[in-house]
Amino acid sequence: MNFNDFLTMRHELMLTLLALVVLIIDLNLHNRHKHYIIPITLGLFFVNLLVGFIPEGSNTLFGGMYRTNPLLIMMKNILNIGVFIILLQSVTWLKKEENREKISEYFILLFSTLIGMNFMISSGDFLMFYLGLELATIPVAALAAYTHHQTKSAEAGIKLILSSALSSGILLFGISMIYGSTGSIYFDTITKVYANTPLQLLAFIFFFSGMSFKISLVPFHLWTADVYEGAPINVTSYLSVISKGAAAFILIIVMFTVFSSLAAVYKNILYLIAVLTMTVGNLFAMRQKNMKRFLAFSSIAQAGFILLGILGGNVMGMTSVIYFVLVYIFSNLGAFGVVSAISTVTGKESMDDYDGLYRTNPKLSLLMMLSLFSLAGIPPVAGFFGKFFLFASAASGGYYWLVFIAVLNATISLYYYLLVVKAMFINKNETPLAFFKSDLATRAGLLIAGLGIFFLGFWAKVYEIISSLSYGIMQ
Amino acid sequence: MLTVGAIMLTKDLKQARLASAIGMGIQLIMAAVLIYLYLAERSAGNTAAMLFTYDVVWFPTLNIHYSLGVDGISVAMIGLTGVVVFAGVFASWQMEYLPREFFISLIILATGVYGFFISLDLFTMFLFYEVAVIPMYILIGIWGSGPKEYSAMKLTLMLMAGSALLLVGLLGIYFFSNPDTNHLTFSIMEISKVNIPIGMQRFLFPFTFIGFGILGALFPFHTWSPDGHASAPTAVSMLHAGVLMKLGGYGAFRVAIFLMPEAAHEQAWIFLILTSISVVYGAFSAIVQTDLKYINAYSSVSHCGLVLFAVLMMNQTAMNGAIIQMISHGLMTALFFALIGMIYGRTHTRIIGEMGGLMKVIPFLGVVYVIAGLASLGLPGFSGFVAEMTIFIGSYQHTDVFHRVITIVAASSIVITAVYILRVVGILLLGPIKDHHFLELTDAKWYERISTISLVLAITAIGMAPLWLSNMINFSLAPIVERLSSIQITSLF
Amino acid sequence: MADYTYTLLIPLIPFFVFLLLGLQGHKMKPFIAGLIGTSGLGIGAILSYATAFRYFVSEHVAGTGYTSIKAFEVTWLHLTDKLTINLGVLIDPISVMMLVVITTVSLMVHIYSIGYMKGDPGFYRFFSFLSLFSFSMLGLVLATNIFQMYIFWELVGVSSFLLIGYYYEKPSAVAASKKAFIVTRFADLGFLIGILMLSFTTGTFDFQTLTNPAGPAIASKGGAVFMGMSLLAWSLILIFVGGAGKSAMFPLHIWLPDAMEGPTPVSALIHAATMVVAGVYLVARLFPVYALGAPDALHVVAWVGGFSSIFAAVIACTQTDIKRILAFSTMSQIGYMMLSLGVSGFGGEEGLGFMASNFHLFTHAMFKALLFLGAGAVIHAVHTNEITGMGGLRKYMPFTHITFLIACITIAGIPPFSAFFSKDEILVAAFHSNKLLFAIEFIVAGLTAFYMFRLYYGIFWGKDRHYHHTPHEAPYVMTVPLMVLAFGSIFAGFLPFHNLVTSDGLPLETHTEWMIAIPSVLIGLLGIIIATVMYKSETAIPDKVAGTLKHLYKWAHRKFYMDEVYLFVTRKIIYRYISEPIAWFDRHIIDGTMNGIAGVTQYTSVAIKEFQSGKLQQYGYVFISGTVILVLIFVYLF
Amino acid sequence: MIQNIPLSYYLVISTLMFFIGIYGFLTRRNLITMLMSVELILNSVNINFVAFNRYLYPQQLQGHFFTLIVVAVAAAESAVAIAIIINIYRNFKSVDVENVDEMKY
Repeated sequence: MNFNDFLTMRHELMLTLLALVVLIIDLNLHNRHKHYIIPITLGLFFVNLLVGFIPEGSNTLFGGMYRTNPLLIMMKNILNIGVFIILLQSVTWLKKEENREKISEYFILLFSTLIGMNFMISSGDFLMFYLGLELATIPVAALAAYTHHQTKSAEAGIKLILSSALSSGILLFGISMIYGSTGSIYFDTITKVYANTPLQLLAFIFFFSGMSFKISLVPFHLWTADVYEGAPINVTSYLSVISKGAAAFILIIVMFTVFSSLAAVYKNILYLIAVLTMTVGNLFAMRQKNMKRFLAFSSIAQAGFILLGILGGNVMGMTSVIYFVLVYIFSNLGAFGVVSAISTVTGKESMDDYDGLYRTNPKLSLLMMLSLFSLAGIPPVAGFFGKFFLFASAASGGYYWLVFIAVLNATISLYYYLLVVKAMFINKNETPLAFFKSDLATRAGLLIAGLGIFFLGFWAKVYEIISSLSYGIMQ
Repeated sequence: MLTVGAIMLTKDLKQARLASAIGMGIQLIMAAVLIYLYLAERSAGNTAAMLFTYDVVWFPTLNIHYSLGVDGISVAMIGLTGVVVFAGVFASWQMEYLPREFFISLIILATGVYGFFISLDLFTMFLFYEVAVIPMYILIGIWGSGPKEYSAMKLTLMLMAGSALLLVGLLGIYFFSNPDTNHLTFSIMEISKVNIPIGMQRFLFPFTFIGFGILGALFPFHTWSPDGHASAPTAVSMLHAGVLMKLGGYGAFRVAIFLMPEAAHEQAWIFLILTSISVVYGAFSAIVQTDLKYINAYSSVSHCGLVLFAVLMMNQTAMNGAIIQMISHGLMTALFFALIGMIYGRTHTRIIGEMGGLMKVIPFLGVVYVIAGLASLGLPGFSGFVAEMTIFIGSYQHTDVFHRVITIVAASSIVITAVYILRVVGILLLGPIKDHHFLELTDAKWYERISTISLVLAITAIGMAPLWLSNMINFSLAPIVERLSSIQITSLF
Repeated sequence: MADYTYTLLIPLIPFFVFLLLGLQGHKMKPFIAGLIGTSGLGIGAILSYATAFRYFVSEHVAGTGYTSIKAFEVTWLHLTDKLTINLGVLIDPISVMMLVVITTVSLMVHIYSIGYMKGDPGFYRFFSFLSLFSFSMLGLVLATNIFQMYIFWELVGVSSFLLIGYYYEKPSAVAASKKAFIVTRFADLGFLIGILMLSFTTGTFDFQTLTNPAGPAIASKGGAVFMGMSLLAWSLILIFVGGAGKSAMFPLHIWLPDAMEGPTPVSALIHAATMVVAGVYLVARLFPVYALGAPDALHVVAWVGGFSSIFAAVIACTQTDIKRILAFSTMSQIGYMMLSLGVSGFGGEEGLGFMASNFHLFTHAMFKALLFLGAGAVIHAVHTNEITGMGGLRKYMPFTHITFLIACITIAGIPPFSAFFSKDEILVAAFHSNKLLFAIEFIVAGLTAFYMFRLYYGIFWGKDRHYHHTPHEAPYVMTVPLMVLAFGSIFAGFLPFHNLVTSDGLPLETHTEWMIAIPSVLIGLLGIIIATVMYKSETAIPDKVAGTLKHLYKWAHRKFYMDEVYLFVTRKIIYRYISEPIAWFDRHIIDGTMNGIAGVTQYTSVAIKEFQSGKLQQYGYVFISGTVILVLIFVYLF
Repeated sequence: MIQNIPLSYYLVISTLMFFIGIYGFLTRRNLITMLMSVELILNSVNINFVAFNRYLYPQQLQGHFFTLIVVAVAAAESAVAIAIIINIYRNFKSVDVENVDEMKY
């Protein structure tokens, strides 16, 4: 393994190293000084983030099991940014007395899952893919059950681990059938021989179900809300943003490369699932009072929108999905950041607690509003552009009615996002949450999210870069 | 030279009401200067379709531009917006609850509207459209009255549903904007040079038209309007009815009809029926309302129906009338809402039955209300007359009998309008004073006078000397009409 | 061609006066305001007389016809290549005649009002409205095209609305003004549609083009036929509907009696002399089109006029409010004019009716204004409108009495007073055209004399009533206009109208047909005698007559229940059965649908919540079923 | 000897195991049993891989490796799952899946 290979795998290797460093520091620190881990880790992760941006061409390792190219690196960088924001936002929470001994656990588990996702993104065959998938899932279950004295957290953990085990089983069964019918687990080989036979369709559907579980598409989404609600808030935001984003990346890669020969068929599936996901997600989100659960369902609906981009099936679709995920990361982290800040300080997570928030915490309210507008796709914030491009790509495939349904769903989603806005700005409350000042890290995290929400849309360069990279892949 | 957008961005930073007043004053002057410059350019013989264009490539891969420019029509609309926003700021001078936020939202709303009118790119247009819609929710929800949350939600959702339709239409147009070379574009001017396949037009036109139509209170998608207007605070009602609803009419002809003329010709009759229902139906509904704002809201439904009606007539005169009607109705209805707000601020009721004889105690507002009423029922000397007459004459010049008959139907609204306007004036202002508390009311304050007088001036100016406006619009309409008339009309019936 | 551009000033001066008084009037002393208003009109009157003199006499080349001259014109609005709305001044015999009528009566009314309105808090407002009205009316008569006419037509309507509702604190005045405006507005809709159709068929608004006998309007003979009449005829009928509304022809007359709620000078000016004859003027203006293009339409005019005149005359006999009696009398007289136009032909001898109509318009303006102003003086003195509250006033108000008597004699058609000449020519024209119409008019002439003298005796004869204070003669500022108008009533008949105002501009030979004149005078006298017998001193005869003709009397007294019919239509049908259901429909069906969509969404949202049961195994079920369903659909479908 | 057993036999077995696993997952109330059912599913996959590899593509080893990795991952998964189940037991005093439904709707 030479230096070039190191560069190629730098995301994964750096993270592994980081996890190890955290572990070692943790072992050597006295219990009282555990919180020093936080700034150190943050700093190191920031380095990792920067290193991730070193330009690097395409390359393959391990005989094609691992591959990389600028687009994939881009995806990883996007995830890194998201994780960095999450880390910033979780500082306050980690500093709490109850978590003192588990700080390093949090980091290590988080980094492990990120490694898993990176491997998954870079996978060149199903074996690597499966490894990455499990690496990305199992630690998250542990994270979900992080606050082990809370029943909800434990419930979230068991629901996640068992459902995901089931879904992995089904996914694996699909892979086994693919292997059986094609004789290979390498993406490149499979792409060439995959056909529209019933067995292979069956295999695809099994595989797709497993993947749908990851990005929580209806009807494979049911775990989402419970897990999101039960898990600690920062883990929830990680799940909803990073896990989902990574899964969306993989799905689009797999769909566009491995199963491209099935496009005619899977588009029908996607159509159906997209409509279901958007609608059901929205319908559930409408009634929620718990902010985490609310955002969970909203993120389900958002996943439905992602499918629109995949349906487009061209460069534009790919670009728009990646772009949307990027925007989505910022928007959702903005929202989750606010929920997290409030929840950490006051322990309140219900929408009713947000009544009159604007009077006491105007900045948080404004950021929350921007984030929600971004999620709803309202200009001038970035979400509008993200959604618009998704719709455009679906329309480019001729799916006008689907676009129509999607925009209607966006309207419904606007309804419940506005409910939160209403709570914060309009509802009167005798005893609104008291004013509080977040610490530096949280504020930095929120600020980055806010800036991202605001400027990503106007800054067309981002879209152009993604587009040019996608163009290379699709050729 | 023209970057209204840039000015508005800097203005967003200003916060106090004074700043927004000054800002909007500057904006108004800008609009006036713009109109002047525009006319100067035209008289200097510049015949380009769009003037003062400003074009930056935004998303090169999708060929999305940030493209601005004005023609006579948008200049006129900007003038309207300038006046209404200016008056709106003064009308809400005494906003007590969260004034800074109020003015910021108001300005964002205005930004959206300005942007919409000067956009030459469908993407930018859509963007500004949505920018204009969303602050409404906040404005109505926070500063409104009555069932404000319900109304705000209804308004926002219905308009967003409209934009759903619209988005489909726009995307469709985009993907068929240049089928041969695969070099797609959002630019209105470029799309107008190609012919979108007729099959697609048939599919996309209803989307686009209804999408804009919802904003223009097209029957049966108008119900957001009465509730929304009734609940909104004064300035918002003014801006909303005065300007925002005009986005619908403007978009309907600039996008729907201009870009898809064949389908427009084919399907016009359906929408003509709907709009003429709007016109008559809105007026009839207004007769029995008891809340001042509802009366005016239904009247807006009726008047805006007339705008869409005229747009669909698709001849130069009627469309010209439609644009004048937009401006005229914008001014009048803004004036109405301003007055209603002022009266409500004094009497604390909007139910006409509870008021009476106000002319005696607040003569200034009373007189202005009468003027507004007379303007609204189309009295010569005010802008409403010019607009309506242009529409009716233009529509009646149609060679098709159906169009002429339906013109008569629409024209009958002028009587109904007179009925409800006079009913209100009679009950509200005239007659004996109902409540002795009213005797203590004070007449308009200076800022209220500024607000109303600026609107009255605009209304009478157009009403007295409409020719320059009409000519300005006509010039810019000519290419549109030319495109429309170049289409082979295939069997209307 | 003489330059008449200065005539532009005639309407503009009142307009500026209106602006001045409207904006600054509240700061002026009332008298100053009145003076400004009056002098504005005074200048207008002088200019009008000068114009009339120049047009008819000094600039006129003897032996040629009177041509119409466009003194001034600007484009106001450009509609299509052919259609533009222009504003301008058209000088021709009828417009010049109307100028004289309007400025004279208006000036008199202005002067009179200074006295009549003394002490009223809205003095300046009153004068500014009067000026506005004068401006609009002058603009109307000077219109060069039908659209300008429509513009001013509307303005006249609104100034009438403002003036009727002048006492805006009085609910009845408010209701009356509303009624007047809405009814005329409804008629105006007809006018507007008529204009639309006319402009569509002819492609022009311009009067000169329209009325040119060789022009496209007349030559086309009206294009397509709809329900037995050409479109041109229909458009003319619709235009006539507009005129009928303004001129209070049956069945659009209901606003006129109520309009008497306005101050009396207003009634004199607007609802007697000027505005209400606008309909006549309109038809006269378009007369060549009617006569040559669509005689069918002209028949409608004639019959509506005839019916209105007898209808109103019958009602007038039974009313007790002196202003309402005069109002119905006005309606009846305008019916005359309409009929006269209706029976007329174009050009030469045929055009007698046209001439007679305008002649009568002129004389009627004088005597009817006089009657109203006189009635105003009476009301001013006794503070009531009811004839039953008056009597024996001749002792207290000698000037008023004399002038009123002159006016009554004039309207009764007794020679040599002016109305004898004009009415006689109308009867002649009717006689030559349609015997039935002639008969109607003949009876109306008798009825007119009867009810006018009934009024006269009721006011000035009979017993004194209980007055709050002794009635006294009006001040000179009020009586002088009476005398001026009385002078006009007496001598206007000697104007050589047949030379001046004819349908084709050429002089017309008239001669009194004694076979018609004598009976008409006789029936007038008969009416006077009957009235004298019945009302000179209080007798029981009127009650007896009323008793014998009980039903007719009751019907006529209730104005044939026209108000009730209208109330039924507006209140019940429009309000209750159209507007309210529409509003209900809007709130419940349309809005309900929109809310229903939201409701269904909410409902679905609740209905499907069981899927999210919190049970891990159910999640598994759904997961597996989802996969299975996908498999079923896609493996076996594709 | 192995040649005498056709591939389909293995496949039938593995499919049966797969569905038994699913059945178990859906019906067993005990969390541990559910976990075991999942292991059944994974093992059915393993059988599939091995069988396919041995019968259809004997010249390569992809299937075998896959199986090994799946086994390893399954072990890790079970470890975490059991840890969480213990946690559940502490909180709920039960390992019955029916009780774990605090969050719903």
